[in-house]
Amino acid sequence: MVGRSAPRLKALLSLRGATGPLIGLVLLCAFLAVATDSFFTVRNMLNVLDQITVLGIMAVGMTFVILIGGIDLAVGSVLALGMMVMGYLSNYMGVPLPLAIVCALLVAAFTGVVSGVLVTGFGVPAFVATLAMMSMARGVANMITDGQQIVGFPAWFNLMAIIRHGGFLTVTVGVMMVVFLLGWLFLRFTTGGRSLYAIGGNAEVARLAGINVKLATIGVYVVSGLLAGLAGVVLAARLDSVQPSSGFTYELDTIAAVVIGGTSLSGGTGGIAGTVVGVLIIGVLRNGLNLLGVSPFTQQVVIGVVIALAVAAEAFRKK
Amino acid sequence: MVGRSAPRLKALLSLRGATGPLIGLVLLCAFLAVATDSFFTVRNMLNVLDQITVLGIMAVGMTFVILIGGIDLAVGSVLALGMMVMGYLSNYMGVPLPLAIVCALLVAAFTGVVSGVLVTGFGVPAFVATLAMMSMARGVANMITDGQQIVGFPAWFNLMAIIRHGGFLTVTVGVMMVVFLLGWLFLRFTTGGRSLYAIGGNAEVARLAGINVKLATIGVYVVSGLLAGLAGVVLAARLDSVQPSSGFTYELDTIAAVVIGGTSLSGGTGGIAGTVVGVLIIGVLRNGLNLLGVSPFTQQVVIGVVIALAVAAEAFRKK
Amino acid sequence: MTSPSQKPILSLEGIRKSYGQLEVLHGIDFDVHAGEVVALLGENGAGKSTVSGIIAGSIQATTGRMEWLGEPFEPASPRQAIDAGIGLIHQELRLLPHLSIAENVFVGRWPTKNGVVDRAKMVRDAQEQLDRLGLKIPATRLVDGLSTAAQQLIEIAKRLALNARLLILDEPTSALGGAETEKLFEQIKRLKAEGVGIIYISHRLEEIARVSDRIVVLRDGEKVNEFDSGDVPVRAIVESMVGRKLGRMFPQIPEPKDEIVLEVEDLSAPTGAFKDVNFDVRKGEIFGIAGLVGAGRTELVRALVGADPISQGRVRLDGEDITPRKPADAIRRGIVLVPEDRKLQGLVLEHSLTENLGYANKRSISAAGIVSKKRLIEFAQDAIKRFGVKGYWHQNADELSGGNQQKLVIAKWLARGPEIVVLDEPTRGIDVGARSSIYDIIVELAERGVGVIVVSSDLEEVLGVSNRILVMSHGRQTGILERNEASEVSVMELATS
Amino acid sequence: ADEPDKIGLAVANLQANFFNQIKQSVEAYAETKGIEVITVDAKGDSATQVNQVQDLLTQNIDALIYIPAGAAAATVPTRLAHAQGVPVVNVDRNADGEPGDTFIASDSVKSAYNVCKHIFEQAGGEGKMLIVHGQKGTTPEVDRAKGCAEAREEFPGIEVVGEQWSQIWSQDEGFQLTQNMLQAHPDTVIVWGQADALALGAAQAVKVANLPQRIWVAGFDGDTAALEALRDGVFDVTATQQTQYMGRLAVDSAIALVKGEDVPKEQLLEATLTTQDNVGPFIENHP
Ligand SMILES: Nc1ncnc2c1ncn2[C@@H]1O[C@H](COP(=O)(O)OP(=O)(O)OP(=O)(O)O)[C@@H](O)[C@H]1O
Ligand SMILES: Nc1ncnc2c1ncn2[C@@H]1O[C@H](COP(=O)(O)OP(=O)(O)OP(=O)(O)O)[C@@H](O)[C@H]1O
Ligand SMILES: [Mg+2]
Ligand SMILES: [Mg+2]
Repeated sequence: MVGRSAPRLKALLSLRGATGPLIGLVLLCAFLAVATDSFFTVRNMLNVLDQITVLGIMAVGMTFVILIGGIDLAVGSVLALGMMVMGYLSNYMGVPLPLAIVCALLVAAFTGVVSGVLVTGFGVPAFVATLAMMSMARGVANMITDGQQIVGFPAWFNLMAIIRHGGFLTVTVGVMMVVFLLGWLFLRFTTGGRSLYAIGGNAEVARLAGINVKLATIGVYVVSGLLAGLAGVVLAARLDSVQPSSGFTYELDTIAAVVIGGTSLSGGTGGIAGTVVGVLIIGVLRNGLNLLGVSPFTQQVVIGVVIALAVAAEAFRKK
Repeated sequence: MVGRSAPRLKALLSLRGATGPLIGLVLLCAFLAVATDSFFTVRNMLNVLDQITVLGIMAVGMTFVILIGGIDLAVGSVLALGMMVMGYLSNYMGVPLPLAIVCALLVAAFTGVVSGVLVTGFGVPAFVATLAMMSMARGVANMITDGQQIVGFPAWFNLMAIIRHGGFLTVTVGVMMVVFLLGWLFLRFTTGGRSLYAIGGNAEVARLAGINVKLATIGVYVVSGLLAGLAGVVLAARLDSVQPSSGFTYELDTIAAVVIGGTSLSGGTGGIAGTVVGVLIIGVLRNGLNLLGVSPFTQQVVIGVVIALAVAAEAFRKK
Repeated sequence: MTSPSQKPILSLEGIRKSYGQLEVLHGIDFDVHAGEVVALLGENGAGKSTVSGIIAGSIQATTGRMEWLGEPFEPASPRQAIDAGIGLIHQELRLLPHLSIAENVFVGRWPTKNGVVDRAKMVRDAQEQLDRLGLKIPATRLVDGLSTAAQQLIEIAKRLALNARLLILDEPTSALGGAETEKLFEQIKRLKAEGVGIIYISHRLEEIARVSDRIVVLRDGEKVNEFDSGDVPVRAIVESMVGRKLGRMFPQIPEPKDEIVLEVEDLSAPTGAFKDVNFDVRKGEIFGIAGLVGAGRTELVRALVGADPISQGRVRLDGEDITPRKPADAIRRGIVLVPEDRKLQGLVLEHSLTENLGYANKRSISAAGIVSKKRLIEFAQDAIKRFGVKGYWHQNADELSGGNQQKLVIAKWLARGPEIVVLDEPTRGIDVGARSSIYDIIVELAERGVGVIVVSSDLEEVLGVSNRILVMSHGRQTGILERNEASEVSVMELATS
Repeated sequence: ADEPDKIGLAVANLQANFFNQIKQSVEAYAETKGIEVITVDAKGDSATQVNQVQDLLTQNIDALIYIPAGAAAATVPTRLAHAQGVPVVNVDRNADGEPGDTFIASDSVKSAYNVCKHIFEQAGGEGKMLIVHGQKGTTPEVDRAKGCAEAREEFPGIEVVGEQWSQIWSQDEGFQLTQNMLQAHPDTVIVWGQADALALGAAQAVKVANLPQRIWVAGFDGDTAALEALRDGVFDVTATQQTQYMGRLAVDSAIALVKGEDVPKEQLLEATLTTQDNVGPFIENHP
């Protein structure tokens, strides 16, 4: 097993832009393993995995968006919209929960269509289009129940986030890993994925090379919306409730994870492997600071310093 | 007066990229004037001016940052840091308030030095550098009083935000107008201002043309920090108190105002006139929706729609 | 002219430059005197731009000495060089699209009055420079949307306005037509008379005899020859550049087949950049398109491949209407364009050669949408070798010299095995050796029955390779000349009518 | 069982003075008892809070003091703690699905009723009223609105002419919302901000508006800075929640639960109606 996976691992690690952050992650883990008793335990590692599911799933969609040189500020709100649609359909309308989940994903994907069309068809900069969508999706999410939370889902729903199959893998973590894997395969091994790099590198060159830039752009926002919706469902399972205020300012966390992972905001470079590193850095950092018992305000300062260091290290390494 | 200011007004209005939003602003005002009794009164106009002071001051610094192709996510936190430094020095350390204000501004400017050096010296992308600074500044602001607010400033301080000199101009609004004017003059008429356009257009071209890009970049973040600190002082005067939670998510509002005003996030185009329009759109929109008694959730949807429309209109006009 | 006893204004001694392990300049020495034009020649990648960059402060030499006006000189930034009186016209266009022409001309050195930018003076002075170069565009216009040639002229105006004592022109004429080139030479003459020293870099060797007083030839980062007169036979220059004897520049042009592959009927652009264009291209024909700068040739060929909209007219391939709406339509039918601006339209500069080659050749590197890394790399290595690109598959495109970037773009499109190839200024910035190899490629394509359309501002080139030549003027087609009736005079007549 | 030596404290949002005071009280009081407190701040996000509670449990805390974040109390943190046999003291909010072993809170409905009743009486039992609500749909917003509505039933002369909701309970919002509502209704005589920050903002807006009539401003919570403002006459009345006592009670309850002693399911405290007359002692010593 180890032998076979080594080249793939190497390919993962060699991904441009993520080496510095990866070193940062390793150092961080090493430090925490020494400084705390509880960090380097199976149980805590599994906790960390649990804790990054929502961020991880959204970060994959965000990676696509940022790769083509765009940005998606709406993910936090779309997450809330998705979970509210799911909760409303299942608990107020009596729709079976699986079907309600599908509808929630469709609604979330639809927000991506709107953002994408605003960007490609109306020439609205991605920042503004998704900022507008952020406000709209949050408003609609709130209107569904007039700001109230919804509780009372079937027991199996919450259990998806709790039961660790085979002793370690909850369904929600499994979903995240599948999303990581699919995203990685897509970017590395399909022409569609390569097209995103071309678009991000130079949209005009991509267009002249016969790539349908508009369609790809809309597609990318749809995927980002869809994954935000999926993250909403996962979060609902974790919390066993849905509330329209969920996901507030998650867009910044998500973008930060992607950028820390070496995907450039100007588009064209980066990838999922880096994003996984970025997500882990944020997850481990938060977890570790809690385990160290660092006071909340000091945590903010430390998080800022570590983020700056991780990215500066990569920039230095390149020189 | 009217005759003399006409050409300047024209120059302002003809500013590239802001025409669409300006039309949007006029339509918005026209609609509100018809739909409510109270919107189009001198007094409400003065209220709107009061309400946009903080956003307006920060938006000028943000315009500079975005013009060179950067971004500053730290402004909201730096605002809080600035006001806490001021409050702490004046009410805990007995420093006279004017001196405390100067110190607050220096600290705020210093955060800009840090962000700027991270960007230019360490090659950290602006998004990450200022995100890190956002977290650090918020943490430090909180640590100063362990999260508590500070009240009890001299009476004149609050009066700066209240007394309307000449029947209409509070000191705080005056400060904002001076900042607008200086920012506008700087960008349009000085070599320093023109350099920012060159850097945003293409940093390498600017460098080859002999512009000190690094210094200018640091300078821009310093100004943005400084103005965020000034906005903090103004907010403290308005609220007659300071608290470390102030300015939360203001960075998004500020960036939105600048971008709605036609300054491109990729740098190189835009200006203060557009930013003023953007700030007014946001200010009038919020004021108007409250006057109309629109429920908060519907407000979110409406704000999103209006932002998208204002910017899409500009994009369409260009075609 | 120059007297040898006079001290040089600039002298280089043992200039070396390395990028990591790789040394690209191995000790360059030469002098430039006041009022003298030194031609700096060499193949693509020989190191000409690197030397210029070092003199102009945008690149720092690893070792070596420079003297400027008798003083040791080691500019750490472009500013220092500019302040010292050295101006560089870059090989690549570097203008700020969102600013006015005037502002581009004076960027970094805005004229001021009372500490305030003097816009009126700026526009006046810029307009004066434009007039000198014969560019009839108001200086207040934005650069965005101007043609490559116009942009190159602005780039030149930018440096002429410097009032420098030494001017480096790195391929100033690569996008210019004959008339514009003449205007430039007039300016060079004027500057020489004013005692300005000039370093002139070009791959158009026929220009060299006309402007230069001295020739310095580089090969692979070394100075291999220096001629003390500009009047050296082109053949001699070329041979010292490439280090071997060279055959004819233009190969034998094959006769096209009778079968018509491409028909263009009444084609017009919504912008009016071209109107009612009619022509057809036969199998194996090399079809030239000539005209003055701004004649609308680029717009025409871009429309032909679906890159720009068409308002009216039809394009037929093998008799079938295929009027393209988007680039993919044309590419699918085997019509490809090598665009005129390699940086903005041809390459993703921050990506590797391999990636760049892959973007236009999905079919060759993937099956059912799945990319095979191995096939991708093999494909790229093969294309790099076949088209003589000097570079490695894993290098980024922006590490290549300008000429090699151009070859990479050509390689990217030809590797598909297209049916119709459109080349817009295919040899812009390409050295003589490489140029003749591109002509060989063109001829080889024609021999295989591919229809080739060549747009060029280089008259000699269009005349040299084309079976027939379409001439355009102000967006209209003014005539189609057969090979035997085409000459510089007949083409220019139509181009200016 | 033994005395606990490590307690986890999961705070909803330290930016809110109310929570911050409880946190400080818990930490200070626990220290006197020789108990270590590990504090985490969810910054208002319930998902973050679930993560943090997981991390607290990893550190083998003996008891959890849980101040739920988000619009309403989430069940999961309590469930997680119970799964590990850790007793939970819910403060301020409680989840129906998985209640804490004890629940400590102010009686919001009753206290809001008292505040409104007082201000209605002050205003002479009639006039126009503005309400600046907290974040719409959250438990405190709903309860406080409910309490005031009960008081309004007794005062038919009071007419609510404007209602707006804040997003993050901030002073700035209180200012802006009130300013705009006063613009639409300049003959208002009562403004109620559902939290002191909102009330302070509202008072500032009233000051700026410079209207001829006396406008009464009420708040809620009894934040430390707000009490000083109350003393200085910036606004008129608030309900002081017994944050210090809540903190101490929470620690004591946690100790008792760990020891296996009986603790009541609910420990509701009255928030004290506070005006300029009785504010003095509260500033010296917050209850
Ligand atoms: N940043 C870089 N990293 C590595 N190699 C470089 C870099 N820049 C240039 N080179 C190499 O240096 C050599 C000289 O390049 P230069 O651009 O000076 O050539 P040139 O003579 O101007 O060619 P051309 O005629 O094509 O413009 C080339 O082999 C090029 O690949
Ligand atoms: N020197 C110039 N003076 C005025 N307009 C110009 C000039 N150069 C380009 N233009 C503008 O560009 C348009 C057409 O440019 P286009 O690039 O299609 O021409 P072209 O024939 O391909 O020439 P080239 O590619 O050599 O610039 C013209 O209609 C004109 O508006
Ligand atoms: Mg070169
Ligand atoms: Mg052309």
